[in-house]
This record gives sequence, C-alpha cells and structure tokens, in this order.
Amino acid sequence: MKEIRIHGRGGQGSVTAAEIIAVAAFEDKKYSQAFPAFGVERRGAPVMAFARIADNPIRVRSQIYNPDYVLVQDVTLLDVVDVAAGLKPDGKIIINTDRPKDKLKLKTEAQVVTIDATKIAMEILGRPIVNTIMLGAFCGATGLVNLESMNAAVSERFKGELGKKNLAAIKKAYEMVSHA
Amino acid sequence: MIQEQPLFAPGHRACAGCSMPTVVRLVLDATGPNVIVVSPTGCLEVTSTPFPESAWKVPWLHSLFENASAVASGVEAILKRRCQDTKVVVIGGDGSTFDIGMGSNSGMFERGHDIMYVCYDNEAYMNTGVQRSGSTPFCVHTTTTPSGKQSLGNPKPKKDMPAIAVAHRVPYVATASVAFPVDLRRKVKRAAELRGTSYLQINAPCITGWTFDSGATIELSRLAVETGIYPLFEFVNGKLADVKKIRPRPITDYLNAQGRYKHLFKAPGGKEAIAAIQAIADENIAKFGLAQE
Amino acid sequence: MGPGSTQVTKTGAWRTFVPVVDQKRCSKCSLCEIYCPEGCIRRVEGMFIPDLDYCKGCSICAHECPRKAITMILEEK
Amino acid sequence: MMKVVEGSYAIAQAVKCCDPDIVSAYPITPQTHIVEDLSKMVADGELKAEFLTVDSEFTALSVLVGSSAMGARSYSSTTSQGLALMYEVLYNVSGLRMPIVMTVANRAMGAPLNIWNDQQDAVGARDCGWIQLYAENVQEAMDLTPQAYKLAEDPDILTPVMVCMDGFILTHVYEPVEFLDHDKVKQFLPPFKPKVTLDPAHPVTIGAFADPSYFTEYRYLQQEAQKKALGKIGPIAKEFNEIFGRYYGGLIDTYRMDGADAAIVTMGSVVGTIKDALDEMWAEGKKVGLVKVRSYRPFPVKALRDALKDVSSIAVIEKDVSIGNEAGLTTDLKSAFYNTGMKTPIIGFAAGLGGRDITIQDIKRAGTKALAAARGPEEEFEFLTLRKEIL
Repeated sequence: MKEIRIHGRGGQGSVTAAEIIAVAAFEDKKYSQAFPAFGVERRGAPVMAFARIADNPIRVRSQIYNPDYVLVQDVTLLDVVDVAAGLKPDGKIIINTDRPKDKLKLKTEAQVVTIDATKIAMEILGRPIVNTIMLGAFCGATGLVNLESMNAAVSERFKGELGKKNLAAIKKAYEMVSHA
Repeated sequence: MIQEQPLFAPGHRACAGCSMPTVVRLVLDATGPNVIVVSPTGCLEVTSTPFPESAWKVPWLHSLFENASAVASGVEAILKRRCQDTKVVVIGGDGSTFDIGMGSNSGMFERGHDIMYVCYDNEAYMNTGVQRSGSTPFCVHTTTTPSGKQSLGNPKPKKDMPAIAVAHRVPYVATASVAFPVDLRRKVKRAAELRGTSYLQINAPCITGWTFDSGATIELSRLAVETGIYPLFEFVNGKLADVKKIRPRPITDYLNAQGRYKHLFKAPGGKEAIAAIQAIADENIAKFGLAQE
Repeated sequence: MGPGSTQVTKTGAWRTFVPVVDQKRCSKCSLCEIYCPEGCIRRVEGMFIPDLDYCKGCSICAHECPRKAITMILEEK
Repeated sequence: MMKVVEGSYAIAQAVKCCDPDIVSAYPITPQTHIVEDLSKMVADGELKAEFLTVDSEFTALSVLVGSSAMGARSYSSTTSQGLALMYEVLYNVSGLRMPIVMTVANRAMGAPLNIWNDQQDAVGARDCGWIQLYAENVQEAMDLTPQAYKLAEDPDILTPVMVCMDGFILTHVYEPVEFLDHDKVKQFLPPFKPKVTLDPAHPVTIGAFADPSYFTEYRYLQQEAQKKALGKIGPIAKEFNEIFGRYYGGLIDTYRMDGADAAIVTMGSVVGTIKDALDEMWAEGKKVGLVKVRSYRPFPVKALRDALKDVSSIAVIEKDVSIGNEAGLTTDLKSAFYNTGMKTPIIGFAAGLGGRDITIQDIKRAGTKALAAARGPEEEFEFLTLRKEIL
C-alpha cells in the first residue's frame, strides 16, 4: 500500500486532488481511498488531504503519519507546517515552488522534487489553481498512477474547455518532472 | 344546522361546561368528513383519545406537544403527492400554538402548506393546571403568575399571534369566538376552501382556568368579544378584510364575570390595572374599527 | 380505537343537575344543540331532547336558552 | 457498476433506489452532503420524492411522523446535536411503530463543540426504541439502507431503524463502491403496505393517550418486536446476499476468532483499522480476534455469548462514554455474560472521541492490554490515547 499526503491552503483544491488520485488509481484497477483531514478550516488556512492506493481492499481508516509521497501545493506552507513529517526516507516530496531545492527549509532524507506549478497554471489555466498540475507532477515523479488514468479522472471532474486546459497543464507538469 | 351524527362523539372526558368540544364540533361540522386532523398534546388530545377509545370520527393523529404543524406538513406533503383532495386541519390549544410549537408553526406558515390551523384559545396551560402561556392576557392570575402582595398577575399582554401569522404571509388569518357560531362556521368554511395555509384563533373559555360557573362558558366568550378585548377579524392576503362590529361594553362587565381577574377589584393598583385593560380594549376598538356606527 | 368509540363511556354519570326542557316554551332556535359541549342534545320529532347518557349537567343549554325554556334541577339518582 | 465516490453520495444513491415517498431533513455537518445529493436528485427528476427543507431536525423527523402515518416510505438523516434535538420524536416514532429509516452520520456531542466523529449521539439514544445498525465501510452503509427498510416495514417488526455510519470517516471518504441496481432493490424491497393509515374513508385514531393500565403493554410489544428483529436481521442480510452478492455477517461478524486468546469487540468504521492491526499482532504471535457488533439494538446477547465463549479476555473499544459509569457497549456486553456464570475479564476503552484518530498502534496497545487482562484487569475502563500532558 502506498500512502499520499497533500498539503495546501483552503480553497486550493487539496481535497479534490486526493479524490482525483483515488479515482485515477481505481481506473488503474487498484483499490483506493481518499479523505480530508476533516476540519473547520476556511479559505486560506493550511489544510491536509490523504489518499491510499493498494492492490487489495483498503481497511485502515486512520490518518496518514508515514506517507510514501507528499504533495505541497504552496511553498509558503514550509514556514508554518512540517510538511515532511513522517515522510519515508525512500519516499518523495513534490513541492510547488520556483525556488532552488537547496533554498527550501526541509528536514527529510526523501527525494525532493520541485515544480513551478503556479507558472504553468498562469500560462495555461490563466489563474493560480495548481492542484491538477501537481497531480501531473505526481504521476511523472512517482509513476504510481498512469497518466491516462489521471487524465480520465481529471476529465470526469472538469468538463469542457476547462477540462482540456487542465489536461494540457497536467501533460506539461508530467513531462517537466519526468525529464527532471 | 348541526349534523345529526357529529364527527366528534360524546363520551369524551372534557370538563362539564368546557368550550373546546363545541369548538371542535363546529369546526368539523363546517369542514365535513373529508379531513385529516392533527392535534398536539393538550386538553383536547387527552380528553378525546383515552386508549382504547376515541371521540374522533375523522382520521386523527397525535405526536407531541410542539410538533403538530410539522406532523401536519408531512401528512399534507403525502396528500399532495397522491393528488388527494383532503383538507389537513390542526386543532390545538394556545400553549402549543403560541409557545412550544411556535417554531413548527413558523416553518409550516413559511412553507405554505395547504393546512388549516385552528387554535382553541383558552389563554393558559389548562391541561397542566392553569400555568401562564404566551396567550395569557395582562393581569390574569394563573398558577405561575399568581396575584400577590407584589403582583397583579401576568405582567405582560397577550402575544399577537394573528399578526405573527400575517407577517408570514399566511393568506387567511381570522379570529372567532365559540359564542358566535355562525361567524365561526363561515370562517372555517372560508379557510377550508382556500388552497394554502390558514390560521384561525378561536376564543374558548375554560371554566377551571378562568373560574366561572360551568353554564357561563358561552357568555364569557360573548363578553370577551363585546368588550373589544377579543376582537373578531379577518385578514385576507395581509389586509384587514372584515371585523365583527360591537356596541362596546365596559371591560368590567367581562372582568367581573370570572375569578382570574378578581384580585384587581381588591388589590392596591387594581383600579389602574383595570384602566390599562380597558385601554387595551379601546385600542382594539380603534385599531380594527369595531364600534358599530 | 373505533371511530367515535368514546360513546361506550356514559358521561351522564358525572351529572349532579339535570336539564329539563319545557317544550311549550321552546322556540326551536337550536342554540342549545349548537352550544352543548357533549353534542348530546338531539332533535326527536321536532323537540330538542338532551341525551342523558352523555349530558354532564353543565347547564350551558339552560344559560343560553333565549326563552328560558330549560331549567337545571338536582337529579335524584 | 463500481465507482469511486464520496460516502455521502453513495448513501444518497442507495436511498434513491429505495424509492422513498418523502425526504425531510435539516443540514448539519457531517450529514449535509447526503441531503444535498438527495435534493439534487429530486431537482434533476431522478428521484420522485417530496423533499422538505424544514426549520430544524426536530421538525424534520416530526414531518415524517405525518408522512409515515399516511403510509408513505419516509427518510431522513442527521447527526449529533440534530439527533439530540430529535430525541423526543425518536421515542414517538418508535412508540407509534413507524418504519422510518434514518442515516446517522455519527458525531460527537458538545460541549465542547466538536463536529468530528464518535458515536456518543447514537449510543446515547440506544433506549429510544429504534433499531441501530452500524456500518464498517461505505458499501455496508449503502447496503444496509434497503435492508433497514425491509426490516423496519416487516409487519412483525414495524420499528424505525438508524443506519449508523461514522461521520467524516465514512461520509466524506472517497472509495470504490458497487452502486445498487434500482430494479434489484425493487425486487428485494417491495413497496410498503401499511396496515393502518390516515384515510377519511376509514377514520382511525393514531397516537392516543394511554393510561397506566395500557402503557406497559405498549412497551412490551415494542420489546417483543426488537426481539423478533434479532431473528430477522441475519436472514435479511442473507437474502440481500443472494441478490447482490455481498454479506457482512448477521447480528455480528467475526475476524480471526479461531484460536484467539483474547477478543476485541467494537462497532463502526474502526473495524477496518482493527483488522489490519490484528494481522500484525498475529504475525507477532499475539492471538487477538475481533467481534464486530452490527446490531447494537436489538443487542445480540446470544450471538455474542457464542462468539466470545472461548477467549480468555475481552476488550471493548467504543466511541462513547456513559459519563459517570463506563460506556454503552462495555456495560451491555458485561450484562450479557453475568447470568451465564462466565468470568472472562472484560475491559473497556473509550477511543476516537470527538474525532481523535485511532491508529493501528493504538489498537495494538489495546489488544496487548486485552491479552494481559486474562490475568485480571489492571483497569476496567480507560480512555485510549489520553493526552495526560495537557490535563
């Protein structure tokens, strides 16, 4: 079983991202589970969401303390949240930032992947919503979910023109991270 | 004019001289048998349905003290779903109507269910032994607003429930009296024919709570109307449509006829209180134009 | 819980005073019938007769009769 | 068709397949998504039901008293404070023998205000005369919905049913579920045929006043109906299995009980986490089994006695406290054994209160204590994961 934790701020679509991961993994014929760190946090406050992917039905329902992968939607969270807490040493943390890796305040042995998702979002979507772009990066960096399945899951959520733009953004993020 | 076989049977356990069974009979006589009645907890429920007996010859449902309007809403929703042309009628006392069931009433009014709500208004919690309700008038002695060395009885005037119904845009709101059966029946018929919510508040004296001899029940209600303290009116779509004209009698005729005001004729300050009650009646007379030309 | 089944209970037993109708004075206005809380005043061959099985003796009928045709008398049981 | 959807949507889909005549509800976290999804289904014409948005939970259930008296299949959903606000109506519905089904998205009771999961709300309402069924996962909560109607509407039962599912943990989780097939549900759950309804052509009185010479018999008949439900919950689950191919046990279910030295007894969504924890414990040579209580009311005394007769000690993990004593399930379980002469130590843990996470490590700690309790319990009842440092 692989466990994923997503950090973001309220309104950035972290919970949606976790849900899309679950849907995409199921497309891959795997079992999945996604849930928010249930709270009363409002727009702008730090939030977390979780996802699990496994070959067998998932029974455990506790929160995730030792994730295999961490996604950070907003680099400013590094100042207020220990985003790498419990991250497995052989895991990966994917951070939306334009800063170089060595300038990030991170305590982890895990591999750090950075992507300027905000830039891609502004270019392609025209607004700074990065959750689907981070999913593209997640596919590229981990290979845990097939890009086609991710595209299908995203298309189910975002229809029409918005869906097409999201797929283009995902593709770009996927390629940038895969070739990194 | 009364049906040979009333829809509310004798053998019920209401006090000798109670006005409530007469109200119920008059209401059902005007609606006819194609109704479903919902009643909250109260004198009516307790005296009409002592298991395994029932005085009701129409379908009747009781759930709780404060939810009759909500229960009736559920009944009406299913009638509507089945396109069944049957009138839902709530018949409850003032405790459930003015106080504990207020939230349910507000919801029913606001949702605009096709329900006729009838309050038999005896102006206190009579079922539990004459405690003050939101309907209890100014200076009335009840067991929770007793008169005493420092009290002249209920310190607040009666809640204006019809105005609350009108404020909910209830299309038909009327008051009536058990002493004026022709007027009462006409109003019930009008409410029954309406497609929408209606609120009828019927003055219904209680022999034990108001303290008078059982034969005087109707007379007390007549006095309430004729002094102007219980104005009879109709609001149609928020506008005052009609009133029962009176030749106003002095309020003391009414107050003197019952025990719940008798402290006012003895206690210091009683005179002023009586004048204040007269002023409430005078205000009604002016506000609704009750005085006959 | 049959409809109207309270009729099995004869509330006439509650009564102390019994209404007596002077049929000659009766104007057939039917107010006694309308106001009776028990709904137990019946029209029998044009006359208004209280059903003593249910009459609780409240005297509303006597009080409201415009012709004073009804009197309440202490009942001998 | 299997799909990854939110738990609340799955419940709404299950409710839709039961063809309710009326849905009446008031929004409260974490129940909201269920009724939002149902209202959308009505708005889109997928669900032909009356949908009443009312002024309180108290009114929501009161409306269903009216609709149920009309013989209509009636549904609501609530949680926590909303369930507490319904308290008076809960007794009324069961006393009037109305087959209403309500999903309870279990949540803590304030104060302090807390929107997260535990089961204090429903366990606190255990004496109200409703049948209470608890779901382990979203699929079970879905599948219990038509089963609940079938049970509630059985002429021998005529008792309302709460389908309890842990708030957030199950209502807000996305996981794969098999959607119910509408036609198959129709086959499993025929239309409700009430014996008595409000009808001007045949006037009846419902909700009469019962004096001391009748009240005891009303209660007795309710108790008898719950006893009969003990014999129907399993067969209904099996009949569901024949049509839908899914089965979760009858009154209870067991896991790793063969050869277990100790047992954990619990209900609700923590069952899954416990199963994972027990796999690890067995791998470490610690033989702890699990008994999952599916029906809390009626309480399956006999099934529990049979399932637990061979273990040396028992730990109850439950998400509620009977403040001033121990907790509901612990007390009920102890009482089930008293007259059998069985002296198996039973210890209780209050866990997961107000959304406190229950981890595999927490379960293993409780399981280890359960094994040790065979030599006599150190503490009969304690709070698992108590943060002593902030007391």
